[in-house]
Amino acid sequence: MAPDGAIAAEPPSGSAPGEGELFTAPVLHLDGFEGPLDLLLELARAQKVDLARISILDLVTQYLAVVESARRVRLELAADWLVMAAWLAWLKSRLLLPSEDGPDEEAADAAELLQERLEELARMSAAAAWLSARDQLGRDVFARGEAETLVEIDRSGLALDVPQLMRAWMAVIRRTARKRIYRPRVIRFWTVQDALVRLRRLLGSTPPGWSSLDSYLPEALPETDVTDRARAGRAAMAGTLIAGLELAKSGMLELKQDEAFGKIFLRPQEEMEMTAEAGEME
Amino acid sequence: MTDITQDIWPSDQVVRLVEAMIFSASAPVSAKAILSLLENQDLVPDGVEDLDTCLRAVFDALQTRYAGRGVLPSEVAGGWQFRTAPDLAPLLTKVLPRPRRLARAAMETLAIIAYHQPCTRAEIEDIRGVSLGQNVLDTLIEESLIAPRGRKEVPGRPVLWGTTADFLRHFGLKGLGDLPRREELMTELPEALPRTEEAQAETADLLASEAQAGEEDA
Amino acid sequence: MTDITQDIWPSDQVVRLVEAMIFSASAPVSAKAILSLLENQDLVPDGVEDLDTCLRAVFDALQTRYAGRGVLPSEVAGGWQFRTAPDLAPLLTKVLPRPRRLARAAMETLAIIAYHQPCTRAEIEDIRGVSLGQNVLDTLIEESLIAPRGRKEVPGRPVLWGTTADFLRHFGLKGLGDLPRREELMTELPEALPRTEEAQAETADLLASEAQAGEEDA
Repeated sequence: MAPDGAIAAEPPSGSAPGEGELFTAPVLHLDGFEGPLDLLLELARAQKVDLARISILDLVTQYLAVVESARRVRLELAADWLVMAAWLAWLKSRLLLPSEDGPDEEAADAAELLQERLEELARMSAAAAWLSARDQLGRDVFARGEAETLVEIDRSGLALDVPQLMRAWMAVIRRTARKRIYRPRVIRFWTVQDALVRLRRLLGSTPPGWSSLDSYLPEALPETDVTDRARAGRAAMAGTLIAGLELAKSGMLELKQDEAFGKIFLRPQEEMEMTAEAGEME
Repeated sequence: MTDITQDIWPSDQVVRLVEAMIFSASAPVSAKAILSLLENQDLVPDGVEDLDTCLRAVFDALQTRYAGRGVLPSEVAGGWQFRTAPDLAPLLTKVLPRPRRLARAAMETLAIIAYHQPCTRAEIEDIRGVSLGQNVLDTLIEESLIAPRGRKEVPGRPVLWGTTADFLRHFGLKGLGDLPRREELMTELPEALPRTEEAQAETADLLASEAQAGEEDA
Repeated sequence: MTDITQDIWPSDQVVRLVEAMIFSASAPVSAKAILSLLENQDLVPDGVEDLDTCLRAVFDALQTRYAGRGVLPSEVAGGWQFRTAPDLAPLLTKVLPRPRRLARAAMETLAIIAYHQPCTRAEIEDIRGVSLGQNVLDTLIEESLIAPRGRKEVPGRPVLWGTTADFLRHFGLKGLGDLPRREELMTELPEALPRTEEAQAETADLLASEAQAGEEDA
């Protein structure tokens, strides 16, 4: 034994010191143990017998010795070490000096309880060792690093439901109800301007000779709310006639009507055609 | 391990290691990474010049091992990776239907057609208060939600649109009569809404005609 | 494919398919999922009552195929998973990120939770005879090895802790039933976890002499 009585209980991760070091080390590594119970279990392990047959008295004595030597080197001990020491000192006295009324049942119970706690700690320590010895995922064995995604997303379907349809409808109604301010309905008739543009454009590709004014009416009238087709049709006819008269006045075409209220015909001005042809020939 | 001669390359241990490495990596493993692993472990035969051929042999050995199996080592962008055998992939592939939603404009247009059918494009625009992109109608036609229902006999003879049987199927409706009626929806319009005389008058008209229609149905 | 008789079960195609299914996943694939795949593909023999035995045969076939390879099929947490061969770990950890080892306190706490679950922090401290640093539980929670399992209905309502499916996966356990029974843990005095024989012997020597000293004192 070292003169100063220091002992070195190694912390779990520490390397074992050499002999000389052992006897000169002034520090007691009690914090290498995970608390007083851990030290008690370690002491029990040192007895190298079945935990069930271990001598609690020996264990208590050993613990008290360790704590005493720790105090001799003035190591600061956490309160729980001292609490355990006090309790074990009490236990030891009761075990050593049974009362005159026979065996001290209180001490026997306490010793049994301590034994049970040590056994449970030993079991859990064994379980931890068993777990540690297993191949651990991410340390000893590895799973597939990247899962293969065998999923196909089908975007062909439509997610439709009636509430959606209703919300859309309500949104439209709310919006237009908010926006709608009174204004007279604008009826988009086929205007003289429209007809002029159309007539001028069509004249170039019209075959020589008379053709009906009707054929210069637009195929599709501008979008309109007017449901009275006849009215829109009449307006288009009037517009086209006025445009025709305008162009006839400027000599670009000729108009004729064989009888009152009869069909109206028009043809491009021949002179213009000739000019055009002459132009092409040059 | 350094005395492996070229003729017995790759050793079983090399193939196993590469197999495990490709398996456990979170991305395709590059030839460079494999080579560096093998070199670190001193598993590359001494005096080998042509490392590419060496690696090729490892890959070939791995492919031989997995020939005809459920998974195969394959070369993908950036390296090697295990992949499900092509003939098995379709059996394992889970198809997740992720239905699309209709865009707002399309949904609103569909709602208008549902309530006003048959109606023209111009009428839809008038109700929505904005002009309609051609693609909106195209989408609805492609999905067979709407179809032409003749032409309106006005100048220009615009196409009239109506909903289809597919429309009913998509919305789980037995018939158009299953849709909430317009006046039922109108009651939910917030009172505070600044409605104009005209809008009110129109609503009244609509309700009146709906009521008539309802009576005719009955 | 439904006329596969018991004696040639499992067919090569069955083994390939299951192989591909397990291989493609990064987490264990449940027996139920495998069975449902085989049934969907009409690969389960007609009139088979004992599906567990059927699956066992598939698993055995897979194990035979992969014997000695770099990756191995293993049974964990109620399912099957491919894992790298344990002997390759030292080589692979050079290229794969290796998580830190659990400290002894964490390991013992985990063992206590595994055997006493659900249990409170106070119960763990009571068994270990020492108070528990918060970082111990934090580490276990971060690694998804433990999770809260409600609260104990005592004053203060402390959280009850239990192990997770990840706990089973991490240690390659099929279920909690794979843990040694409590009696088995007591067959002989277990050695403390990280302490070396040498350190233990020293401690024993020291303590023996200390004990003598103590007795002399007494």
